[in-house]
Amino acid sequence: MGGQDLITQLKDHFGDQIRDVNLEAIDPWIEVIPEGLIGICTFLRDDPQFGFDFLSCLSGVDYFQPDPKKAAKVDWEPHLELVYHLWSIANKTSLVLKVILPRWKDGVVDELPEVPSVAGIWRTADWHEREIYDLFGIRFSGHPDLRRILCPEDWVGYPLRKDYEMPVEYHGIRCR
Amino acid sequence: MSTVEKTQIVEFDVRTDEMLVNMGPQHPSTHGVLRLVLRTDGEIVSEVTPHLGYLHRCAEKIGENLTPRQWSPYTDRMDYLAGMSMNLGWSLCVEKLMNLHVTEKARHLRVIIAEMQRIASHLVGMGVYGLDLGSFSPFLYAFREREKILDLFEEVCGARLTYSYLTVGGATADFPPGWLEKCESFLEQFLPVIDEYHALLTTNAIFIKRCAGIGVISREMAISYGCTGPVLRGSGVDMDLRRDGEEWYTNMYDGYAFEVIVEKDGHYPNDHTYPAVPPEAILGDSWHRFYVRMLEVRQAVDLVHQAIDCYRKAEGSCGDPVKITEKLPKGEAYLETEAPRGQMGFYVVSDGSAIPWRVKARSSCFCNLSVTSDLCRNTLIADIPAIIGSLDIVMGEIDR
Amino acid sequence: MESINGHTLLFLLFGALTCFFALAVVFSANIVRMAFYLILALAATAGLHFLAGADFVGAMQLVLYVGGTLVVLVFGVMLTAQSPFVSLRTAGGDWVLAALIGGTLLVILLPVAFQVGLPPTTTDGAFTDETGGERITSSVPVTVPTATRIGLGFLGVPGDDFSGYLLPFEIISIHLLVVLVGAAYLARAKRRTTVKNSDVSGGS
Amino acid sequence: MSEFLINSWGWPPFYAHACAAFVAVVLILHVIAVGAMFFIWLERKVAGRIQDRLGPTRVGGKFGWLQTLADGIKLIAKEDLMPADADGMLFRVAPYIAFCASFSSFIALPFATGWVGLDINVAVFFVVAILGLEVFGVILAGYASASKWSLFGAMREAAQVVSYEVPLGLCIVIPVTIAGTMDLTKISNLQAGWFTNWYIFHDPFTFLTSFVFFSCALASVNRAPFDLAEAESELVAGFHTEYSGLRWSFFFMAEYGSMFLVSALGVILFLGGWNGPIPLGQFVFGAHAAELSGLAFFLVNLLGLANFMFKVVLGVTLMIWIRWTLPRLRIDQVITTCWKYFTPIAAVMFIGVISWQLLGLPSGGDLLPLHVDGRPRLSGDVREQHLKGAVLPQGSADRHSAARRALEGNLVRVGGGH
Repeated sequence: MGGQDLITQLKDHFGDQIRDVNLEAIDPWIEVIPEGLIGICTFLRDDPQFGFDFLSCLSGVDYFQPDPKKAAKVDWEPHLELVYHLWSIANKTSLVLKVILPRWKDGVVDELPEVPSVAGIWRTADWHEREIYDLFGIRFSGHPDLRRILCPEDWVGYPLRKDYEMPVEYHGIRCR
Repeated sequence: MSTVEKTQIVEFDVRTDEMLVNMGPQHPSTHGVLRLVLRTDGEIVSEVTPHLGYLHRCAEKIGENLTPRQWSPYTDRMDYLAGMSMNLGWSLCVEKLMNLHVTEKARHLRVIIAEMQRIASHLVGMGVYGLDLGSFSPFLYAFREREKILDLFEEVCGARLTYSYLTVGGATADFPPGWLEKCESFLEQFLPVIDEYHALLTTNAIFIKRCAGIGVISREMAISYGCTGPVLRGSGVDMDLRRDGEEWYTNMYDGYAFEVIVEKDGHYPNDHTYPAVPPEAILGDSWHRFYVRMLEVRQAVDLVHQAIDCYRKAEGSCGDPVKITEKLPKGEAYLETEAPRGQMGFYVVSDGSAIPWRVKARSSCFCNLSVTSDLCRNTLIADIPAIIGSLDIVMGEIDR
Repeated sequence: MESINGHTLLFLLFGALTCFFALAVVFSANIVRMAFYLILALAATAGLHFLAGADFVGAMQLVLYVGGTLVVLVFGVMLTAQSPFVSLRTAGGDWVLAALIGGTLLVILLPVAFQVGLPPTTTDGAFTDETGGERITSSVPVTVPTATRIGLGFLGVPGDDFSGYLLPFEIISIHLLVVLVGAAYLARAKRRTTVKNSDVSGGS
Repeated sequence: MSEFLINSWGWPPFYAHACAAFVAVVLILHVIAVGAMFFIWLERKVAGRIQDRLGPTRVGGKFGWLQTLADGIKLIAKEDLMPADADGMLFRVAPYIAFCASFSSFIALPFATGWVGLDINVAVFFVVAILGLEVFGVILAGYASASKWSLFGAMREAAQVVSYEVPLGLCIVIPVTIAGTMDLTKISNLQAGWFTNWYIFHDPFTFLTSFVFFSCALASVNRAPFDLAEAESELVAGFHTEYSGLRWSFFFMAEYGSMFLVSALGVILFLGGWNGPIPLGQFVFGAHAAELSGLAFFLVNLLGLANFMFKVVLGVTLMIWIRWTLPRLRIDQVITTCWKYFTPIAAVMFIGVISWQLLGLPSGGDLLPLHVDGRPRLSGDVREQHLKGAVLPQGSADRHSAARRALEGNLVRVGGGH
């Protein structure tokens, strides 16, 4: 589907904001730097040639190996990954956008990494970003109403992180 | 120009203060444990904020410790009214990752099961919607037919609600002998019943008065909020993954003739005798969503007929499921399938071991429900169940 | 009273009920309870009307006062019975003033009530009409057709100089209608605000 | 009954009347209580049939006819809860108001000629008045249970009352104008003879009025498309959300009692009360069917009672049928239907019926008129005969006119004739 020339067109349009491209994977994806996310997403949605007007899914993946033995064999260093699955209703094509984030903002534990929110571009991102903030602890700047959505408001910790420890008790209920 | 002080009597209505009302989590018409905080002024609801998470069972965290075949029982507990479609979606996603093609017979078997599940799920959607609007009888008619489908499923895989029958590589067992004839006899006696439902609800004057023009979702709003399935098609967006989805999913349906149920330039694909669209109904309102579901039941019946013929012609095994601890190739895969309530997406990331690194389920009702706060602004209290009922949400799938 | 006259017994019962509930309205603090006691008081007066044989007027009392006015009154009371208005304590000074006025009115009414004389306790069944007064002596519940006579009195019998009360009735009902519409209009809260010209043009 | 006690047993009149009244009240209460129990059982069976299932079958014998008794015992055994910050007194009193209002209007409801609690001359007006009180039970219950849902239920009930009572009143006035009296026994007796004498076939206007009446009756009883005060799917259970056990059953009995009453009222006003479609009395007893006495009168009344009950049960079954097929209307739709559709229709019907009679157009009654002492009785002359007898005593030549004397004069039983 001519993915290659679309990507080259995208590259020369945005240049260094696209850090990496991988078309051989089962779902070809391009990696984008957080700062350029808003610009690229609006372009991808509005440009008729791309026309990605439908954000199918926004998911987070935590690349961190808790136990040291396996950590040695792993070929990536710990980071958080945001994966945007886009779909174009007109052209019936899909594209995957990835954003690599440090696990904690500039290394300080409990300091959540920042990403600009795309809720302005696709309204569905509003709830998806709240879920990722709730389960992964990634702060989305510019999000209309960033609160926990699945866990109770006063829950501590971010459950889907690999190094997450279940609290011993919550409001008197034993959890572990 | 000088602003001339002009005293003018500004008239306000009788000031009444607002009331915060909790509709849910225990409420007869919120389809499970959904809590809606309504800010009402008398009967008029000025703002709705849904609160979720009451049924959150951390399915995705558990998915990081189980192999794909062990995790499939978790998938059919997500949308417990359409368990087969969830299993199908998860198996296809893992097969896409492993690039594993199932046999021809298994493909047709999957179409039969998926479309029968769609009929059962839409029957629940229709029956419960009648209940939300206050008429009790359609609910029982719908469940009478659904019981028959559940009996058929019970014969196939032993379970009535949470099947985990379709797995990676095909299905755990083939159809028992005589099952296809029973299935066909069910479909024969089901056709006149559909017209009964139309007479009972779709063309009922009070039903139309309660649904038409209520909770209108425009085309752009539906796409922007990521609504899918009957909610999207009810707003006139011509998108059905069985025809224009990913190639890995659509080749399951190639060789099948079916029309996507969506209103194109004013009318629906009229290959069957349907009741006409009433004048009050605006494209994208609750009535249209309900109507799309009813037509999809009709479409599913045709599809099952075609699938049964193809299944009889195909030979070979009905698909041999992979080993429980099958090694997954390194990489990631995302696949969306057309579940009865919308597009159910599964995303699996594997690091080469038998247990996936990350598993994510994209729920259709999650996005469909996100529309409510925009939709229910200054409606009446009686409209809230009408709108939420038309979205046909299942809390298990939303909270995962 | 050698034997209990059913009629007086019921009359005393309904009279006591009316007075009791009327007092309850005055003494109760909760505004919704006041409305409730008012309903019972007016229903008891309807009972009195039935006792007096005026069944049409009794039913009218039930329909108009209890079924009509008080439904709207309770409706209004419920709307406003939020926290500030629920308990209306009357201050000390008002009690004295109220007692004073109430007392004088009572003093005037009591002798008038007794001049009418207690309903006779003779127990003969038939109506006696030679005494000229409206004497209800029988304790058999009265089933004389009052509605027809009220109707005719209303319309006036054809071919007779006495024309009925229809015209004044119509005038009063139109008048009441106008009063109601006026009240509804005045009830809408209005505030006199100074609005700058730009807002006015922009806003309209 | 009371004369019997006074003459043969020599009781003092007061006790006799008190005892007669007591017996009458107990009789009525039992008729309605048994009726309500029967209707609850009927509703379960008819609902079952409509929904393609059996309804109660195991409780007590073949058709589960003891089901309602079982419900009653369950409700009595259930704990009577009361929310903490509910208004205690009002919360307890509300169900009894609704119950008394719906049951006390049965005093004026005749089951057959003479079989009536108290033959009030303004029976129709009395029944409508008492029916209007039932709304207080609902409103006070809604307010007193201090929960937001029941407050909504109460508000809706109040709004609904304001909107359906006008058309209901108008529809009731129409048969009253035809009959010329508000006494239910007379209205029903005037519809004797063939079914064409029934007021529903009197003229096209009354035919339509009966349907408007039936819909407003549904609204007044909170049933089917108008059951907004207790809308399960929106308001949890509307005004009786916080009630349970015996108090809840009082609301339940009140609802079925007023269903019985409203359908009985409709039957008497439009469907000829206790007169069957064909005048059996006329065939059997010939000319002097009107003046029967003793056993014959009792038998004819019994037949009349059977007719009346059959029609009432038909009416209630229709209500049940509508409830289990139609969805519920929204509150603003109910109010628009009542104000913008029922009231104008009822008004037009009213004018229609009046002009129909003034112009003396042929009415249903003229097709197969009942022969009263040899001469076919025409509908028109019923009123004149009633008028002549009531007020105009012969030979009053003094200064005041007869009417004024009748009004201001003492309570004279003026001439015979009614």
